[in-house]
Amino acid sequence: MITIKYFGMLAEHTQCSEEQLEFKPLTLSELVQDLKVKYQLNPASFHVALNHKLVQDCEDITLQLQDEIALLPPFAGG
Amino acid sequence: MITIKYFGMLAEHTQCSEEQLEFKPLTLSELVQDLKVKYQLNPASFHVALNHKLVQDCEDITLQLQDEIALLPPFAGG
Amino acid sequence: MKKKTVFIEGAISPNFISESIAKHQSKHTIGGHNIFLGQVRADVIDAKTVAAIDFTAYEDMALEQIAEIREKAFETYDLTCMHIYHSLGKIKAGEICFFVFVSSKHSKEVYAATEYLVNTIKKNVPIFGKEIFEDDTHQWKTNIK
Amino acid sequence: MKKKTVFIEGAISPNFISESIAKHQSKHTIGGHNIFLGQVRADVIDAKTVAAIDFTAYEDMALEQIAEIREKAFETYDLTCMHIYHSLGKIKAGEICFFVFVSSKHSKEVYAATEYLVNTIKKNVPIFGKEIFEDDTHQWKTNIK
Repeated sequence: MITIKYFGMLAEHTQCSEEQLEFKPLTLSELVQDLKVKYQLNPASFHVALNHKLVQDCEDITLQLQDEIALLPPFAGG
Repeated sequence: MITIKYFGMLAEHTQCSEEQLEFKPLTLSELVQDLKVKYQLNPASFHVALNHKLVQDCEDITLQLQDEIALLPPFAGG
Repeated sequence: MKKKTVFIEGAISPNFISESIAKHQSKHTIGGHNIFLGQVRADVIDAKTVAAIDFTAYEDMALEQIAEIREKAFETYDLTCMHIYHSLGKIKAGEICFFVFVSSKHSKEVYAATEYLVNTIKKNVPIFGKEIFEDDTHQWKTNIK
Repeated sequence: MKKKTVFIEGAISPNFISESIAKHQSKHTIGGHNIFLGQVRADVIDAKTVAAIDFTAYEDMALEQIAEIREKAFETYDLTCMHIYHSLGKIKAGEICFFVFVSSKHSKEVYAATEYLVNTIKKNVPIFGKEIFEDDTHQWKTNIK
């Protein structure tokens, strides 16, 4: 299984803060593309974190079993 | 009368925090010279304030009745 | 990397701040403290007034980011202590949601250290804020540089 | 020029600081506070340890200087509030003797404003400090830049 987390306005939009998906050997960009289609997400509105690290380029990353992916809207701390 | 105030290590040295002197039409530098002699002060160790303002050049200032002069050692606030 | 307590449920009270200050009075090498406090503003946006901000965070990632930022700050500035607290949940206008507390032997470095911490946390730490207006509508806050 | 209360007899308590913070929670345009606290260090000088500093001031001149510094800071930085307190009398190592408190709509300017206030007050305000060692001897403190 892999875990997908949604935060802030994205959690509001997806109406879901966390979901588990069956593991498939996708690249991270393929997974994100699937989620965009599933939830009609605007790609400009979020960053992607993989196992707590921001990812700039999702192309070359192949998902591993038990990865945790997070879709993060703009930060607003402080 | 004019008032002379001493602070910090200068008050300790003169054993006096404030004194009143009879008014004479001296320049400020003449007055300071008199005080140096009276108390054996080291001129490098203090600044002079006249009516709450630091004075850089005492030469050209003539004392006025009721002036307040202060001899100020290095500042140590904060 | 050690993860210190950062997130506090609800507003940061003035009393919590004074207790943090008091704890440092036994540290006799400290000569200066600098404290930044973030307070929720009642901003008026399109004629609606912000009544509160509801903060959430990606806590695991946020704690890792803050631990890294702390290490970087200790490397860069000559600091004795550093404490960082951020509120989660609904914080009303006028309440304090962010508390950065830096101590050093001398005062010289504390300002830049505090500024670095505040700006880097705003920019790099996954904390999210829902601005709730007085009429109960809301918008999502964004830290724009 | 209005002269505000600056000098406080004895140490500045953490409680006094939290009360000052609490008073600003009704000001809903403030987004950031910055606080500098000067704490008496137990410096070791020639094998003797500082136990306390006894502060005195040329109060009339000091208040005029601080009023000028305040005006200059308000002109230079975009600030909502500014408070400055300094202790007089004997302040023990670990106690707080100096409290500078600046508030602004945004956090951007508060660090430089605090640094300006602290440095200018140290340099220009006639406050004097007798460092009292644990053996009751003393020396006079000097702010050397």
